[in-house]
Amino acid sequence: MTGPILRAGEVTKVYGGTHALKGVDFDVAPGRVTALFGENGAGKSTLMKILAGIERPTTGHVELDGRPVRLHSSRDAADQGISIIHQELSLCPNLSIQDNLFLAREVRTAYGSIDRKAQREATAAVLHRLEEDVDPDRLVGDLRLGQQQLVEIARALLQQARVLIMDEPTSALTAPEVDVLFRVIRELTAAGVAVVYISHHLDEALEIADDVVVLRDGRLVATARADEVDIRWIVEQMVGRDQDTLFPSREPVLGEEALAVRRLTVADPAVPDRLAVNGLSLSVRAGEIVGVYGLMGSGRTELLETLAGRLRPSSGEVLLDGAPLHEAGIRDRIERGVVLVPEDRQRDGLVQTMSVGQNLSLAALGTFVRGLFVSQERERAAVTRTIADVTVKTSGAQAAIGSLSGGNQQKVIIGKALLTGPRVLLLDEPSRGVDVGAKADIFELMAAQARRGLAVLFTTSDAEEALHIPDRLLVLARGILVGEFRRGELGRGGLTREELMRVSDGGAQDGSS
Amino acid sequence: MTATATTAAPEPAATRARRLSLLNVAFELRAFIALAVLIVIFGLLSDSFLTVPNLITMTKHVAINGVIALGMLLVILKGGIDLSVGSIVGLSGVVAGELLQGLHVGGVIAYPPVWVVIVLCVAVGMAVGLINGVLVTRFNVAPFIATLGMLYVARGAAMLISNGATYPNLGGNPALGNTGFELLGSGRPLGLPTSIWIMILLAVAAVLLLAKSPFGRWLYATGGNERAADLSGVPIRRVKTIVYVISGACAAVAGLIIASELTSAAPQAGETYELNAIAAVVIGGAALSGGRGTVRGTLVGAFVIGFLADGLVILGVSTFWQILIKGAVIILAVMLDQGQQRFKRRGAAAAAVAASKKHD
Amino acid sequence: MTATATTAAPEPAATRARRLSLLNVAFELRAFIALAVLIVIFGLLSDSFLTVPNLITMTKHVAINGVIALGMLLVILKGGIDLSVGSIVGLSGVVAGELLQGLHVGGVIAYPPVWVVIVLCVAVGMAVGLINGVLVTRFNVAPFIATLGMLYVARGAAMLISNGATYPNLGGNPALGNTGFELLGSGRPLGLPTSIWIMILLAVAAVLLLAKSPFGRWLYATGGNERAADLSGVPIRRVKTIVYVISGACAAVAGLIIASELTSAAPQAGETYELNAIAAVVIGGAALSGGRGTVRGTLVGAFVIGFLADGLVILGVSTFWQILIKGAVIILAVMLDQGQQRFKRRGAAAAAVAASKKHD
Amino acid sequence: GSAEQPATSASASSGAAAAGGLIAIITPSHDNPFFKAEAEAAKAQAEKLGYQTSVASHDDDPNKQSELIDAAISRQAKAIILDNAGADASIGPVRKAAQGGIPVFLIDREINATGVAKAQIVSNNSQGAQLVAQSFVEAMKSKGNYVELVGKESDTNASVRSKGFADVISQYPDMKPVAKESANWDQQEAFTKMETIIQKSRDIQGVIAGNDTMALGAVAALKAAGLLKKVVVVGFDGSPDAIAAIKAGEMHATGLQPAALGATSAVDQADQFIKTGKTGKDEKQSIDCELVTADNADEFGVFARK
Ligand SMILES: Nc1ncnc2c1ncn2[C@@H]1O[C@H](COP(=O)(O)OP(=O)(O)OP(=O)(O)O)[C@@H](O)[C@H]1O
Ligand SMILES: Nc1ncnc2c1ncn2[C@@H]1O[C@H](COP(=O)(O)OP(=O)(O)OP(=O)(O)O)[C@@H](O)[C@H]1O
Ligand SMILES: [Mg+2]
Ligand SMILES: [Mg+2]
Repeated sequence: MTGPILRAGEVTKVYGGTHALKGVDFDVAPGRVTALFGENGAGKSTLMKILAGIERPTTGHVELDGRPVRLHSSRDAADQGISIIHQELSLCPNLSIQDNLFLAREVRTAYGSIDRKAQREATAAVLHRLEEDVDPDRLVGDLRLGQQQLVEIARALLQQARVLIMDEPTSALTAPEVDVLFRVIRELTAAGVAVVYISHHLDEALEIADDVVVLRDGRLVATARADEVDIRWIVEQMVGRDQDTLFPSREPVLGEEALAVRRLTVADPAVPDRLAVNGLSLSVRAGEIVGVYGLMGSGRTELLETLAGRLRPSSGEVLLDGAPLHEAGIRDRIERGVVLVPEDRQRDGLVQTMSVGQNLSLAALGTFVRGLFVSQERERAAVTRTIADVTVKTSGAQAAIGSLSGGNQQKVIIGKALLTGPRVLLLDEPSRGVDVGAKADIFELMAAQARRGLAVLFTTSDAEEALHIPDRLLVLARGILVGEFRRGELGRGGLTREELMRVSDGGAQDGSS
Repeated sequence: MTATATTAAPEPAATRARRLSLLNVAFELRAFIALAVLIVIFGLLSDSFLTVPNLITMTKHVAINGVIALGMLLVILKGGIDLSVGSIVGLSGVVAGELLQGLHVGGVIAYPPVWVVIVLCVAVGMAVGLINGVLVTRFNVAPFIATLGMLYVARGAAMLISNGATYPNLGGNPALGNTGFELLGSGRPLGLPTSIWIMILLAVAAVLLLAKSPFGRWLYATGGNERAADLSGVPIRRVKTIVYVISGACAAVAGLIIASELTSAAPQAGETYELNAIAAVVIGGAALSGGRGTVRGTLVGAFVIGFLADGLVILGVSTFWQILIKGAVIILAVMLDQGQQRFKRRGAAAAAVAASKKHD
Repeated sequence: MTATATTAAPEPAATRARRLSLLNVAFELRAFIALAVLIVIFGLLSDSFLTVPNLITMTKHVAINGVIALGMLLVILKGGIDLSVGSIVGLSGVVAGELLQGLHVGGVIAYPPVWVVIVLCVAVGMAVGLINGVLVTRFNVAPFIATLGMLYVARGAAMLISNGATYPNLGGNPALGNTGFELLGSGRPLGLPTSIWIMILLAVAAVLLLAKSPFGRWLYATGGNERAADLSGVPIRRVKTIVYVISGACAAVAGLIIASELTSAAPQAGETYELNAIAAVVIGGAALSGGRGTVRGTLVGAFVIGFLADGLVILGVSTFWQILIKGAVIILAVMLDQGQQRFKRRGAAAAAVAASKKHD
Repeated sequence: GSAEQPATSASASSGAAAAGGLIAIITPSHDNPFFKAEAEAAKAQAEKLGYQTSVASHDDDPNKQSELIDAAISRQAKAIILDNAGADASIGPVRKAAQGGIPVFLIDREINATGVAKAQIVSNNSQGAQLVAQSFVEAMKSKGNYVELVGKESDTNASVRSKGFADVISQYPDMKPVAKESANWDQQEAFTKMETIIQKSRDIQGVIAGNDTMALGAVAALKAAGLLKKVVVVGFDGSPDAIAAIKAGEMHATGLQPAALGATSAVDQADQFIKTGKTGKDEKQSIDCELVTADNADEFGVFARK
């Protein structure tokens, strides 16, 4: 077996406060699929971004064919035969599929103008290879999230790279689409292409992998041949401690029904004539933790954003303690006790220009007002208390929010929500992009709040979490409720991740969208 | 089940595609409607409005703002803004004046031929644009501020070069071989004023650039999702710089047209022209946030502004009312746009709900 | 493992926190430095510059732009921009003039007392601001376009009301009980011109509003991250509307001061004042993207612009150079800002690496 | 509702067109009372003679002026009464109109070309300036420090008047210019600059301004500084506000341009030309300005003798 094409040596990467990578050595072998495992925030994407020239390592080096290289940009890397499928979509919604695929690589006619015909054919070909025969001239902004991800994949394939990095390529794909992708990957490796594959669907990744590498909190903790390991082993390596300490076992004390949703239908804000949530009903009781699992694009975010009052439902009703929340806006709902911890920290959670304390007190500011002004004492008191309650690691309330690690930023947002004294706590992927320690803290927080009688509704893309955290698990596919499991049927000996995966593709069958 | 999945997806997708293209058309439609309304109203109120000579004259006036707006469109597509174009108009005219008056090089006076003058003026415009571009891309100065600063700098330069005076009779002198400058403004090849031809020429060039050339794709990409464009290897800095340079060049051309029409160049020419250009682009359906906008829309926008101004004059509406109406039209045109978009949204959502109902 | 992770966090966080506060100070420092440089230069070049009366006079001139800039600061903090303030200055003056000339109500002429006049003028300014706000929040018109439109509408209104004429001697008439208007401009309580007191008053109010009131926090949040603010229950629409209203009020006050100083009101007063106000805010370290900016910085920015203008006059620098230098100063001040930020950022990264080294 | 209202006015206008034809009146911005008076006088006279009129302002933008003239041409105006936007910048457009067969009658400002316009009825700026300067010098007893406020540098009249001032004042060695600033014809700017100049030195006995608006700005500044009593302020134009100020003893004098007179006679000559093909006068006609002081202030109305 030949030596590595691409290797990272002693690579470290520091982002503001976060220490994403801590001296990682990583090899990529030709003709093989290397699966990279690690929890949210382990540093997978960071490592890949460095290999793909998007980020420069803080220290350490990258070698191509045994020779050290300085990759100055993603373009630079691409020219050297390294292409990447980004975890977060990086497409231009205002351009057509073919324009996106050939962006900065346009095929030109003799006159230097774009050779649309050639591009359209090439595009159609690669889309056909992915068994997604959409019109190459369709605007990307018009595609389903899954289709957009396929476009992302198609772009990488077009570049005929020697090293192909796939960071969460399937997060929005259905099982059949994943099968197609795997077929293509096998063709590639047969042709000697080196593939790095990252996915939170462990079994799926293990199925395609030849080699297995596990990252934990920015350190490479294990490597092995895929056929020598099983999922249990991988999870242990990822988590680095006994699962039961990560997922606190708890005996819920259920109260009255706090939140009830009846036949809720919501149009996708991004694509108006697609339904993100379709006739969905659910209920959460006080003291209960309900989880919502689904693929990306399955409508979890829209569901929660609708409950929080940001999105207006097309039909259906939402009841808090039996009283309809229909016309209430975000502000009223917060006052009435429904608050959301959003999915995207940077975009929806934090005000980057403000301090930790100001971020914490923002949602509950009204309660500190004395006369005309915000009472400094009351605010400071509340903030300091919350910082302790949610165990935020910070130099103080006046520290810049950007100086915190992902996990601590997440805790600040949760703290902000709790300061409003909610009855129903909505959390959209609360564990995304945070380290293990913080993750455990966050689950503990959720449990604690439930014990205090709050109704907790959270979403997740992580099967392990889905199976171990909630008292009740709802599975969403294309905005439709396709499965519901009570605590007894979950985790230890109950529902397995394989079954969960299968259920979560349910939307594929009934083509409702 | 793959079958059902794939058949399920494209169906509404197709309709969506149709709707979207409809939407894009609608943007220009909107501008077109505004224009049509103006033409009808003015046509009814004044019998001299819809005469061929008058239409030609008005188009000639539109040409100047149109040329500037074409450059502005590129800047706005990229998500920027260029406040310095008005001053560039003045500066380029002044430079032309200075050159046509003759250059004092060591005692003797050199009279560069007209084509040299034109080239140099455009070069000056591009230079100012380049400074804008460098300030924005290298020094991360907000486009608004960078070009605001250059608005003053370029105007000041024009005043200093001309010492505040106007350059008279730029007709040139056969003896000195620098005649022909006035043709730019007063020439009428094939019966149409040169300035109209210039606008048409630049418009065609812009269409080709935006629709056919890779640069056009890069520009739309940069305006649509800068990060994605960057990751794809689009040289966003170069793209951004170039649009300011082009915008500067267009403004310089406009300055030349004006100087040539008047056969004289005043340093204060072009004051507040930037606002008209921006208004034209936005009325034409472009988004100040970048990534959306068309040459056709922009031209129609320019016609709306130009015909409005001339029409009001022909109707003898008082200057004061003209100012007020202009503002109202700008706002209304854009509100129309917004309203339309929201309307489309609601329609689409409703349709989707209906569809789903049908399913179960 | 977890241990190191957790202990790792706070240490560099602390240093960075300190750095951040330093940074904020530095922003104003920058403006202060620019101001200091100006003062020193002019002080050296002219002995009449640093005299107390001259400083007072210049401050009086600064006050007008200062007052407008305070309103503009709020709009910019929210991430918007208000181009209509210049026209509001003119409009408010005209309304004052009209009212002091007496209202024709059914045959008889009513002469409202000065305080009523002032209240009504400010109300007019707020009304225009309200329209801006509604256009931006309800109709999603881009702030630049909405306020650009209102720039024309308000100016046109001023022209129409005054019919283009200037309202002379607004001194009022004891017999009619509407005297005292000129005090706004020429009064000197405690030896300082009223306009300076007004600026100080509004500045204090702005500081309280921004630093102490919930509204201030909401404003910074909306400007810093509108989506996050929205999800935190901040009434972003109301916040956005209010800042335009306040901005309109400030502009109206400035208009009153001018009219009172001249004891006459011209409808074209205040043209291009918006640009000076924006420049002041930006030089003061505010970000046009919103969320960053201080009252102190803004005032210093206003002083930079004002002292520059007056200083150049005292030195007898030609008008043309004045224009050019103004542009250069705006750009330089902001470049200074950018350079500084980049420098800080590099520093931060370095520190973090060092910290990380220490840990492993 | 709004639809028919203009419609009627349209029919009215076309009716009028059938009669005398159209006379286009183009002047600088009407936010200056002088041009407003001028335009209104011309309008009144033209309508008295049975013409339809269109009044527009070019705001001193040569390009806009050119566009307005184009508009007049394409509407086959019988004549254009023009207060132009620049002695050089206006030659082209005026020639264009002449070639379009439309006689142009210039008022208030001349252009640097003859044989293009049918008439150039210009109030004699340089004569007026000298008149004002003379009375200024006398009021200052031929000595002392004075400030000159110049109009917009890019405007011909600014330099003509400034030169007229200089021609007289330069003959008095004891008249010392302490500052010469442009205030762009603007009151607020004149006020601010005057205040600043005062800070430079309070030892000022006179202010001579290129127009009344600036003069009044200076008056306000001097008043605020408590210097008004000691300082002689003169302006130019003879605007009602200035005359009021003179009566109030705040200004010493101004040179009144008989705007109305020039405008009406321009229309008369246009009428003459339309009917007979000639004006019966030579092209360059200058109307002398009149000096307005406290002595004769009562004799004057809006840019004209009562
Ligand atoms: N641009 C950035 N700025 C600041 N911190 C960052 C940035 N990108 C990543 N991080 C942090 O670096 C750590 C590793 O992030 P990374 O995205 O590599 O993790 P990951 O393994 O890809 O997680 P996921 O499975 O959620 O994709 C996280 O704590 C994350 O918050
Ligand atoms: N068809 C689509 N086209 C474009 N954007 C989409 C589409 N579907 C979903 N999105 C966007 O992707 C994001 C995530 O998808 P969505 O919220 O619908 O499902 P989700 O289960 O929340 O997915 P995620 O795993 O991202 O939370 C949302 O911002 C949504 O607007
Ligand atoms: Mg990742
Ligand atoms: Mg989501």
